Amino acid sequence: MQQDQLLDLYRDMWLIRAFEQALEREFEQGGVPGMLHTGLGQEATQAALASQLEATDCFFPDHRCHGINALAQERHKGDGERIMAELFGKSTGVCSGKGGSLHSADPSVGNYGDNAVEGSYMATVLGVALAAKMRGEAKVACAIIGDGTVGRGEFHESLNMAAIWDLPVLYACVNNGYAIATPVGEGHASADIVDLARGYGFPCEQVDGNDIVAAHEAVGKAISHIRAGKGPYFLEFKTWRWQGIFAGEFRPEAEVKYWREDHDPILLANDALEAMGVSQAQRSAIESEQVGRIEEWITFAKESPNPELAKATADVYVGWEVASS
Amino acid sequence: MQQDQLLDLYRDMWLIRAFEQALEREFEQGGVPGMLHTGLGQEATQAALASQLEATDCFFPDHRCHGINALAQERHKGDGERIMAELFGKSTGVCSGKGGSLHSADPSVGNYGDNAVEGSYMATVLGVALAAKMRGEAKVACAIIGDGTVGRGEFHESLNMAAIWDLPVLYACVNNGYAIATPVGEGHASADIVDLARGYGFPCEQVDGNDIVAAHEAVGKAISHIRAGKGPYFLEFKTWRWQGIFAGEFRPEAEVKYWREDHDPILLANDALEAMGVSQAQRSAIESEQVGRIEEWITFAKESPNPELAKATADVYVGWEVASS
Amino acid sequence: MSTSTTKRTSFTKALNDALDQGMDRFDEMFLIGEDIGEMGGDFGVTRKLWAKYGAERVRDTPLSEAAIIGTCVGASMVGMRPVAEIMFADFLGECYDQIVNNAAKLHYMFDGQFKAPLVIRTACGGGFGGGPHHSQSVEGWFLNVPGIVIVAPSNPEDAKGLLLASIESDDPVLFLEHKALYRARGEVPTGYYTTPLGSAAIAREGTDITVVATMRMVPMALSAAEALDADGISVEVVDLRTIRPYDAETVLASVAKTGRAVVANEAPKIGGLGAELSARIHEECFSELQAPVGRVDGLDSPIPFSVPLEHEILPDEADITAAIRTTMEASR
Amino acid sequence: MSTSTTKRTSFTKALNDALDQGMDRFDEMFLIGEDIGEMGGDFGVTRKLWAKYGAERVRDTPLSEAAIIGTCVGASMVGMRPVAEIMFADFLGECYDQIVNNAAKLHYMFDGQFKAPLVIRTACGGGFGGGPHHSQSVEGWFLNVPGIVIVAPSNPEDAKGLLLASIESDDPVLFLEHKALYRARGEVPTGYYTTPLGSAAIAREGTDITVVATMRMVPMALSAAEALDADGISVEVVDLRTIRPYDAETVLASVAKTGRAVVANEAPKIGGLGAELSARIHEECFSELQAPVGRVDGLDSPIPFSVPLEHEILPDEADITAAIRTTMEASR
Ligand SMILES: Cc1ncc(C[n+]2csc(CCOP(=O)(O)OP(=O)(O)O)c2C)c(N)n1
Ligand SMILES: Cc1ncc(C[n+]2csc(CCOP(=O)(O)OP(=O)(O)O)c2C)c(N)n1
Ligand SMILES: [Mg+2]
Ligand SMILES: [Mg+2]
Repeated sequence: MQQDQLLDLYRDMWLIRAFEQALEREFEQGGVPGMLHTGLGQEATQAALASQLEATDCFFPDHRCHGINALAQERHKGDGERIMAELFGKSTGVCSGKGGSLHSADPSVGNYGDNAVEGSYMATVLGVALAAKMRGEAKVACAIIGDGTVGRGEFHESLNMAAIWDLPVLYACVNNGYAIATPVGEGHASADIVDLARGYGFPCEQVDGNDIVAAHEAVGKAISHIRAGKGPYFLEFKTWRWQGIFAGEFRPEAEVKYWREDHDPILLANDALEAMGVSQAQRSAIESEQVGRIEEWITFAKESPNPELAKATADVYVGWEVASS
Repeated sequence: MQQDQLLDLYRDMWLIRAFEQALEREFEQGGVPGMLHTGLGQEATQAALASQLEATDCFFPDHRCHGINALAQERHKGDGERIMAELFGKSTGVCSGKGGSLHSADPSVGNYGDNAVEGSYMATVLGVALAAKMRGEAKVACAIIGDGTVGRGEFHESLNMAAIWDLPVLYACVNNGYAIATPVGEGHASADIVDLARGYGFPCEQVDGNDIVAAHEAVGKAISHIRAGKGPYFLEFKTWRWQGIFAGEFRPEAEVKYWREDHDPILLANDALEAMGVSQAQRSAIESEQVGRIEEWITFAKESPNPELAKATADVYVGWEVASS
Repeated sequence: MSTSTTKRTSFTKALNDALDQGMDRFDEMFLIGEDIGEMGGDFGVTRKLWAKYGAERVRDTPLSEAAIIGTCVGASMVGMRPVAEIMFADFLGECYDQIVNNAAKLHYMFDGQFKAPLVIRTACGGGFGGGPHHSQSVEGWFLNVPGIVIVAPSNPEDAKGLLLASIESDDPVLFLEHKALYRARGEVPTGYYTTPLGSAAIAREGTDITVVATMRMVPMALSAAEALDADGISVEVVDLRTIRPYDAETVLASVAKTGRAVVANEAPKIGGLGAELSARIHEECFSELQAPVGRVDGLDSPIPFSVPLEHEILPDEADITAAIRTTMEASR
Repeated sequence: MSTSTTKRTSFTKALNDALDQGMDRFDEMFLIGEDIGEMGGDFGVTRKLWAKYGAERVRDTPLSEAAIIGTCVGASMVGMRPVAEIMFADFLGECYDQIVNNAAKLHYMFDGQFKAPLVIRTACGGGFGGGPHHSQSVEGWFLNVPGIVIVAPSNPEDAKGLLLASIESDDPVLFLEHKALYRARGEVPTGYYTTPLGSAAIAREGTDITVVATMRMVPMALSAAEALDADGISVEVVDLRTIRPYDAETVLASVAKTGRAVVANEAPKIGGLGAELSARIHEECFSELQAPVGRVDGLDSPIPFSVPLEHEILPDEADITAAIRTTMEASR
């Protein structure tokens, strides 16, 4: 990978990290309503996807994809702060605060929205892909699913249908080792999700989701395959999430140390950049730049107004008004 | 296989054939309400299963399993005619006529009932198996599913859960080549269902479902495996159903000829018996005996009374009465 | 409704015509479901469309109800107009999440950025010995779900017009086809026309009592009304046609006129459509009402296989007649 | 209820005690759900039970809602008493078929040969910014389904007694736990006791008007009643406790006494529980009623993430108070 490209991805990863860390802080201070799941630790996987999906593609983010959502917004429209505002439930958010963390969408940047019934979009993605195929568009339709979400029956229905119809679907499985507190190997017949996907007969690949270079390359390969009209592709990213459960950290110390210290995606990229001769100062500048930008987004979100109350019953139906009392 | 055993199975297969043929006739004459799906052509698979599942085991029959249901009833309680009566909706039926073709059950012979939402019992079977495991019973819990039914998401949820919990489940997939009129290879990523099942890591095997010797042996092997506490087993029986669709026969002539003439399970068994020296007369006697018995069952069913009207609202709840008007 | 020529047509063929004319008119429309292609569907509603429009637009699927509806949702998010067939309404449980949490909510939760202009056609209702999993009336499963439109025709002309209106609708539509009506015949305009969603029809005018009915209960109510005419009871029959959002205006105007009402619906009574209509009528016509609103529904039970038992469970013309008489007699 | 000593206990802990005492008493009982084991469940209701009863009887599962309920159905068919946790009620769409077509029907369709003594516990309701998929009131999804029991406690004492009664019940129970009530505290008997299913409670006596409420609407109704006392309006509050089959007798007796009623339920109005109760009350208390039954419900909308918008959608004490006043004023 060229230095420029790696620097871009490094910048993207820092955007995610800064976003999620600031968000966690604000959440703890009570400014962010509802629940919060962060993508901390998964920045490389997210940046690899976000940097290669075009605005005309489609992705269904999962509950940890604030980072992907923000990057897509930033890259295609320059308004990543609207993802932050959505998380604060504000009128300036991408869904005017009606969706929140679990339902942020903006189709103009390819973001088709999370569905907090995790994994239901494994079925939905088929329709976007089918429409693209029927219309002869070279669109990639991507479903981002956690390892735990693979437990859903829709996994089978979706992979099977994508296979028989040769649909342009990219399954991006983010295997961070756990579903809440359940280890992937206890929840599934195999800790390697690709083992469950192989039977459908399309390419399945595992990649180190914390190695931005490897992850980026794998995504590129998968997207080329799909755009060439060769049908679905399954990618499993091995990664790890920093966030524990509400009770705190539940994973073995050595495991925590490995992932947070020895195999942190940003530190790994940092090392790679250093090896390429990018100076510490330059790297730090990227970090500060992104941290600073995110603080502006936080301010923007906080200062934005709540949606007008009339919004509450708007858009229940297209063809009917719903009474507001 | 010993001659005696093959003769028993031959008798079983004839019971199914006679049952279904008489039933088809009665259905056409308007005496059987609702819909009808027959197991004609699948007698070897059905006999192989029915002859080896004990009354203390459990099976969930599918919509073509009148034959299995009747054999189980006959073998364990000697009252196969109650399956026929159920199909006529009569009070003497195993469910007093409340279940019919698609919901005949009698747990005392191991028949846990079809669920006409095809495949939902792929989930239900887990519970019976889990209970057996928790109680230390050597029960086999068997789900009989068509190839088409494999499309259901529950296929994945069930196989995955059976695998992680090492449950005593026998998946008996009756691959008769079609779901209604959809060829198995068009409905699924693979025409060989075992390809979809292998990822879960327990034994999967394909067998000629029209070869009673092979089918019987495969079932025996699977049951031994399960009874030995070694966890789930997946069997795919390659077979073919005689019944077309409501519009009639839709499959290529050569295919029809192959399955109905060259590879009919009863003719195959007939040949095997002949090779063992069983006379034509002896074989014909079995046929007439079973045909005769089934005609008695038909008479029994026809002459049985309808359920009393008070049954209509009985047993909605265990703990409450439901008003009958 | 159009002024085109009409033709005597079955309910099934009227639906088939609607699909045909819709497919012809809307490039974004496609059909999807189990064996709807060459076979033409379990009830023949899609017959010949595969041959005419091809396997891409008349798309057979495996038994994957969640994926079928998921596919419709996704396709409709990008502007397609999918029409799914779920063979029996009883199987909607398999795709309940996709309908309730996805189709019904996405226009709202994503702040109007997506629409879900999909139609889910499905065969519902009992009366043919189909047993507990092939006979249910499922409108009650979706009645409390904002965002979904529920359409329920009672005759061939409406079936066609309402289906075309459903295809045109930008909201997700659950389109209920009562199995006992498939063979009903009537005059149906041959051209393209739509019958407005959310609008009830006065199927018969009357002055003494209003019967609000859906699907198969409409012909039963009409027949009951004819018979009661001889006894000097003048029955107005309102065919609700759209169950959600329903046409309260027409219903309430009729009851305001007659001062009495019976609601007739095939599903079990408790928590059913009859409850909603009864509550609404009582709320809004409290002072006009001369007797409490009568409810005619199925008994609170699954539907048994045995035909005589099924007959016990499901409401019929005699039940409607009895409810009308009771309501007339109870009037203050 | 037992006469044992009581202790001030949270709703969550009362449920936890019920599960603990049930597990202790019934060998056939087991718990199943996502992260209910070592973690103790998303809301902590199963806390410490994994340590006490082991992983066999307190069983973690993957995200496979259909398989979770399927497992419960199968296990209950052979006499086990499974208690499932579906983390959020919104996810019941995933296992709707198993509940409606399997659990609710099997006792009936197999002619009494099987029972389904299972309990599905689930966290429902809004008010915490959970957004459209973590805030729904789902009783309306199941109200029209014969064979299912729906239980909905409003306070810690009932929560424990009703959960133990649900575990003892031979019918399948959908047990609704309103998230906003988890932290509610109250005196709870420490021993084993059951609170009967199908039986409403008079939460407060009054003479002018009856408010029938469920779950979180009960404390709101009580608070409204207290405030209205000052204005000389005496409000009787009926806590329905079991939503299906519901205790019509208690409800109707109360309304017969007061002559006025308001029904309060958090779910959307159309086709909701309020409709059923309103219809029933009108039918049976027609001549006693001095005004139409008031309905207090959520607006006909999904639930938005934004807290102020959510507040617009969900009913609250002020809405109950307003409905009581309107009903009082409308009285003839
Ligand atoms: C259908 C469904 N079941 C359960 C949940 C509750 N839930 C939210 S996230 C989660 C764990 C998901 O695990 P995984 O897919 O591995 O994602 P991760 O949080 O590890 O990134 C669960 C059980 C849900 N949202 N949807
Ligand atoms: C969930 C569900 N979807 C659809 C149907 C309607 N249906 C009944 S049988 C059948 C085909 C099943 O095919 P297969 O499993 O291969 O069984 P076969 O009839 O070939 O033996 C279908 C689609 C059903 N009963 N349940
Ligand atoms: Mg995970
Ligand atoms: Mg088949």
